[in-house]
Amino acid sequence: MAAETQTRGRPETAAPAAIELRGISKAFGPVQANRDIHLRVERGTIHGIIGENGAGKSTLMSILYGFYKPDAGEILVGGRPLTITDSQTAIRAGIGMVFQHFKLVPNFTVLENVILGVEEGRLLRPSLSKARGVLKRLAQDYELHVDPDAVVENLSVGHQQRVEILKALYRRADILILDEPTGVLTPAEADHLFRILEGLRAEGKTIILITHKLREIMEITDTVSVMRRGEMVASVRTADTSPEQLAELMVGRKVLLNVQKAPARPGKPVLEIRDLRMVDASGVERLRGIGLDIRAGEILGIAGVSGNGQTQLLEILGGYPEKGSTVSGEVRVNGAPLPLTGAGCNAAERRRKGVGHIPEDRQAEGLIMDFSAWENVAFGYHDAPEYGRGPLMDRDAIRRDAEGKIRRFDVRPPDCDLAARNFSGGNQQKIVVAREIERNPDLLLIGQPTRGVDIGAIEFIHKRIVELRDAGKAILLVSVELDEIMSLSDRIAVMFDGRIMGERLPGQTTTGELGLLMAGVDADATPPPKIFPEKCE
Amino acid sequence: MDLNTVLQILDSAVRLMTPLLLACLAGLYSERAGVFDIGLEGKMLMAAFSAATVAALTGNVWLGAVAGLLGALMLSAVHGVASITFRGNQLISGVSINFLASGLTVLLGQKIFGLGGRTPSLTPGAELEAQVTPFRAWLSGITGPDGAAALTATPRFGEITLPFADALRGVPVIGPLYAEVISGHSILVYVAFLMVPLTWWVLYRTRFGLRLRAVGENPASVDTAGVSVTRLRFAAVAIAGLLCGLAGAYLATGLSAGFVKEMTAGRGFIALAALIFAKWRPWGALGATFLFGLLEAVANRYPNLDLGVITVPSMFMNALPYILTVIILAGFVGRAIPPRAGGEPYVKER
Amino acid sequence: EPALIFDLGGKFDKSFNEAAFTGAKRWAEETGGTYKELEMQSEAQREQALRRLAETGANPIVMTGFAFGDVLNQVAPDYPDTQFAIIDMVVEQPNVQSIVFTEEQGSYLAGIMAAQASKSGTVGFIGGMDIPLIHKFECGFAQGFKAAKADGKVLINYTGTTPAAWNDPVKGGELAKAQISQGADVIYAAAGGTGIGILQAAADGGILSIGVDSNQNHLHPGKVLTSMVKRVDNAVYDAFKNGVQPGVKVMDLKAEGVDVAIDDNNKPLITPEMQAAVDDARAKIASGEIAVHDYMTDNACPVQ
Amino acid sequence: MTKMPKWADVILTPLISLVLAMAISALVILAIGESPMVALTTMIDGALGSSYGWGFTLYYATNFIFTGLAVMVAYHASLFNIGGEGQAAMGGLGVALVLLSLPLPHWALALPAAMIGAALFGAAWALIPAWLQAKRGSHIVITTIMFNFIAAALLNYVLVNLLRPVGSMDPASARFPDATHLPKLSDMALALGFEWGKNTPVNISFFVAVIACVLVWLLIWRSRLGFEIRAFGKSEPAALYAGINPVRITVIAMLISGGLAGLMAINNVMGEAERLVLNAVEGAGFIGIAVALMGRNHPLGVFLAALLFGFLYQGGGELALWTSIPRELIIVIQALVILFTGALDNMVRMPLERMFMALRKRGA
Ligand SMILES: Nc1ncnc2c1ncn2[C@@H]1O[C@H](COP(=O)(O)OP(=O)(O)OP(=O)(O)O)[C@@H](O)[C@H]1O
Ligand SMILES: Nc1ncnc2c1ncn2[C@@H]1O[C@H](COP(=O)(O)OP(=O)(O)OP(=O)(O)O)[C@@H](O)[C@H]1O
Ligand SMILES: [Mg+2]
Ligand SMILES: [Mg+2]
Repeated sequence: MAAETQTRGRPETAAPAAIELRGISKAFGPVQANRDIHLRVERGTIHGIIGENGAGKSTLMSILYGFYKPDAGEILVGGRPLTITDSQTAIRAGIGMVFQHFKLVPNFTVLENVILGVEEGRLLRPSLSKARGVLKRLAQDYELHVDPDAVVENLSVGHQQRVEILKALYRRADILILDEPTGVLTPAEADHLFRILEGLRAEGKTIILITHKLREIMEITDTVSVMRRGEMVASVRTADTSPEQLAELMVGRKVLLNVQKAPARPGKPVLEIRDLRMVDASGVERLRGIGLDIRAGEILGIAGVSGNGQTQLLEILGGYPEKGSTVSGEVRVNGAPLPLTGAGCNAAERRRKGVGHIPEDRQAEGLIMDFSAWENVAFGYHDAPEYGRGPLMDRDAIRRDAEGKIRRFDVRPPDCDLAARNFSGGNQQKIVVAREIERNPDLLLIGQPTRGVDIGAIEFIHKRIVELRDAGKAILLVSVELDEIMSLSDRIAVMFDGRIMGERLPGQTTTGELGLLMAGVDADATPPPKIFPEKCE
Repeated sequence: MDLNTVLQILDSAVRLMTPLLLACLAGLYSERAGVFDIGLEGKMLMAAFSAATVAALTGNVWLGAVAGLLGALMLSAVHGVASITFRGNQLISGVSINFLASGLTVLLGQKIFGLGGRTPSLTPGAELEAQVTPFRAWLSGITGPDGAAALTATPRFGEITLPFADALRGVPVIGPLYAEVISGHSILVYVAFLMVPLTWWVLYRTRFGLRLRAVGENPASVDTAGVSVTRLRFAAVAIAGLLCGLAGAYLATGLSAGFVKEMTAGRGFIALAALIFAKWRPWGALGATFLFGLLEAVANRYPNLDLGVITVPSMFMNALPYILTVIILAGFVGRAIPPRAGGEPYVKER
Repeated sequence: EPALIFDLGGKFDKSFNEAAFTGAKRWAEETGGTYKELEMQSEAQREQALRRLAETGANPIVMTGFAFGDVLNQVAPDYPDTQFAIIDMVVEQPNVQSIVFTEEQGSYLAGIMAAQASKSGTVGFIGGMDIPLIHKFECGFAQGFKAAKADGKVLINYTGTTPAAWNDPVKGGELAKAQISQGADVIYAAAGGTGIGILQAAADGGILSIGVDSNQNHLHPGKVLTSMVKRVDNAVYDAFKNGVQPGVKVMDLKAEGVDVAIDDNNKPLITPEMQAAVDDARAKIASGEIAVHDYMTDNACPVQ
Repeated sequence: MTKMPKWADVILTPLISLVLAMAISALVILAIGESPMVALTTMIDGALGSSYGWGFTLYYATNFIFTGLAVMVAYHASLFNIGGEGQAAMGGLGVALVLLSLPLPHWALALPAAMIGAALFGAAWALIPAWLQAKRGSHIVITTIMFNFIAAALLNYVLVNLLRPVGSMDPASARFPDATHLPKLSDMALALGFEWGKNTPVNISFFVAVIACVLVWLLIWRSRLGFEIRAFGKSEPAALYAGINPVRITVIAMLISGGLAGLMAINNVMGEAERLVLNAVEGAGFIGIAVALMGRNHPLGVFLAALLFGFLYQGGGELALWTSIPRELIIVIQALVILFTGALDNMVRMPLERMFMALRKRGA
């Protein structure tokens, strides 16, 4: 397959486009997700699509992949019109897609996931052995290494994504759609992904890349389209545009892409952690003696590849260590020791002690997706005296409060009664951030504050975090986005394998140095080892 | 307790577990595909009724068995349409199927036989003769009277003696075990036991099984692979229907000889419990249903346990299997994680 | 116009409700009269049914089952002009006739026959739910059996503790098989619809069974030793035909209220000795020479 | 931004579903050779046509309200309580023990005491499954099923061997003292000067049930505890994040659920039978599942669904009492009602939604 596409070479200008969409429209009930979309993507190019949360990017791509049926419009693949009724048609037409939310079967092995739907016959054995061979070749060709027998739920997100890409390649996709592939990746993983994408482009494959990160658009795409509120507002050559221009097209106003912040003025220590250790339910040591201090008025950023203990650290500090785990060490907030086990160790107690928490996974932890916005604003603080007297809650008080927060944080739509699940990701995050920041906690724990959030919202959330710091609060920021860590933190600690590898000051380090620390290599140590562990768990 | 007693208890356990096993495997297919099924009870009941009815009307147990399958399949179709096509609540659909079967069987039975919901006994006798005669008369027009008589002479599954059962009886332990426990059951018992490895093989060794398991864990993965979620789930629900059909047919035309209203007596719910117990795995289903069968057989054998000081009342012995189940569940099994997409209709667009 | 109310088991319960139905039917066929009949749907309807029938002028009103006792006690005084008859329970009201059967006596005869027929010396009893009424059967059966075979053994099982216990032929069959494997060669089934499974398993297992309430000999001709018939049909027929006399009416052996059924279906099984033993016992019970203990009097059984 | 107006969803959909269920029922009645028209009028007449019918309908509805609420509360904590049957049976035992052992001089004292007994026994019967689920992960569906059987056995034993008056044939307790008999609604009506529902079992428990609806509504939608129950039911990780203790919520939700199921006993045991009989629950625990699910797990819905089932029960009872139609017909009708209004509701909703969307488009 590789050889065949190699000979095809770069496309002529006269050659038909790999993909052409004409007048695609799609409504979900009353929501017009896509309106009269036209799009042309040339063969052998990488085409970027950007747009705010809910702009309709995923919908458009899902239509192309046969997941949704369009209400109107025409799709041409390789110049020929094609009615894509289901994903099978799309796959046969050479289209592959890596969804924003992976479509993997968590308790299947990598091999099983890869062959699902394209088995060779009624029995599995031949398919599995064939796939094993093909996977080995693909792994070599594209540096896409994953253990074919690993169970997917045990893989890191980065590796899960590789499985998704392998699935597409295994199905001989010529046109590869990636929906926000880097949202869950570390910078190094993202770089690796881009190298793979470049390799694919060189082979003549066509790639459509959805992302919220303008840096990525500028770095890798040949052309870029901007969507806003279901419409395609621009399609330009990347070389002819700039991040600022794209941001403005996306949001419809000027956006500050860099965080503006004054130097920190740290006060007394708020959080002190000494020799924190944690062994999880299956006996694996996840934290191996963490020591950290955060002072009032400073942001400590924790960088690291996900899966190195950040989640456990946040959960312990938040008051809900994993069930069945054992925790030891000492944690003080404002000088008072926090119980790490037993009855006093619970999230409600922490909140009373002034510890706020924006969790890593807003949909699974931070919000109850079926609850309305106002209920989510009270979530976690539902015991607060101002939310009611005695056992009953005062709905009006909560709603008033929620309306204020929603207004101040510009949550859209500003509808208190809408269920959390009906807000876009960025706005969901704003609800969580509003709830936690406006409580004015002495210590705020933040996990991945802007994962999958569009730039308008990122700008806003960052500004609020800095404001809280300037109000003299201590902030622990965990993020896999090095850019975010670098621009927000006053100090940076790097976590690897349950340990703090080192601390750096943002002005005095580089992403390169941090990247090495994140891989468990001290800056002075000799040859950098492989950045990607074969298996993360 | 001597060997003979043990063998007899095991023998009884095998019979008692068979309907549970079939129903449990039925639930396994359905729930592994993401469709919860608390309607096992109803489907079994319907199958028992249709099997007994047709066997009584034709004198042919095979026709009865086919009718049993169809009866259960019909309710499966209802479940499928409600919970797959129209994305209804699977629990409600299951509950309604149980009610439907419980009412329809008696209603139809009364209409057909006028015996208060009972079917005639499937043993040769005047009661049965009266029912079979018209069919036999009709049949003899096609096959001649002798053929008709032969075709209408087995209204009920007999017991099969496996080869060498008697020859081996002399061999210590193995011999009696083979002759007493393994040999001498209705064919449906053997079918049920064969279903276990077969189910394992289908689930883990075939394309269909792979897709089936996938659709119960993450239907979107199957959908994006271009395979129809709806079709897979319907297939699974249909298989569940067939297995319930076998279970019902065994109850009415194997274990007993005819249908009595409500004769499933909660076995569908016990099968459901066994399924959870088995953590949705075929060999686990075998183990779990065997345990239930064994507990019941033991309680049957020792109805009034005399402990010297006190005699354990019969009510307690009757409840013993249930009490032990709770204890075992509390002590040994731990958390059973159901198929992730179970109970949820697959909705792409809201 | 007389009326008949069936208990929750329904008129086709293969048991005493059905027997009552038979009696009413016979009355209707013989006299050409009509009667009202009701099947209970729920506990709460008992009172409703009684009152409604009384108010529509039905008389006498016959009801089957001890469960009516409590309600009848409340309702009867409100309708002094209506005559009631209740089967299986004593209700002391001036306009109520209580019809009770001496199941223990019939069961005693069944026990005698079982002892005669049993070669192994072990027989079985399978009851539906473990309730006093069924113990009455059990105890009478055991007494008869022990009287004829003092060293014999009676195996006892009850099917369950929920109403399903009366409708579980599969479990009944399995219990019968368990008893057969313990050596029982005659099994007495007092378990409603469950009994069908017991009789079946006994027939399949090549042993004898004893039916209950109605004559069930015909179910497996030549394989059902006898049936302990409780002539509820006669009681209903009587009440319909001759009206109701307040007080307690004991339908005992003497009054032919209970008996063991012998007909063409089980004739071949009845040996002359057996017949003689039964006749002898029957005469002695009638004369009072043998007093069969009634479990209900002290909740205990003299033999085990 | 909804597809159709709320009133259509709440009223039109179930109504059309109900009509469909009735239409199929009519076909079934035709199939067994009876007249659907006669059946329908008998049912409506028998259940709603007189104060007498209403008396029974409301009596059954009271049972179903309690068990429906029980299933509903557990459901909000994402616990499927199939054990209502056993819990209600044990509630009956609680009522019997209280009323037979305490010399209570007046019903006004007896009612609260019996309610406490009923709720305590019902809750206790739910406690073990709850605790096992929370602590040991034993699946609550299995354990509650098992506990139904165990309750039946226990009650069988207690009634036959302990509570049965000596010499009584009936495995039932003695009658409760006259002073503890609950006022029937018919008595209350008489006191107010008119005759209503004479000789029907509906009693003051009906009002207790209505109050229970309101209290459960307050609990689930207005209280902090209810907030925690719902949050836990929607997402356990989120509950942990918010400091909600899963063990505590599981146990509390099941205690409330079991207590509500147990409370049913004040209606059937204390209010109607005035003694404890075997199988007093008569399947109301299972009907509760259907009632809760059909009532969309909202107290108002539960109330309405309970009324519907009360109607079906009473109407069906009348049907079986006074016509030659077997009583099982009513089970079939119940099944169809559950099926169409509960599981096949989308079959009606989808076309309705399309219709309303089209109407809106035209309007816009
Ligand atoms: N399955 C669905 N059912 C109903 N509405 C949907 C569905 N998927 C998307 N929508 C609606 O369509 C709109 C477009 O959603 P889409 O997911 O395409 O946005 P997006 O551009 O991918 O956003 P994001 O950047 O957050 O991924 C949203 O506003 C949403 O309300
Ligand atoms: N299946 C669906 N049904 C209804 N609405 C949906 C569905 N899927 C997505 N949406 C809507 O689409 C919008 C965008 O959702 P989406 O899941 O794309 O969020 P997101 O911004 O991508 O968040 P994240 O990237 O963190 O997952 C939201 O308004 C959401 O309610
Ligand atoms: Mg998207
Ligand atoms: Mg997104």
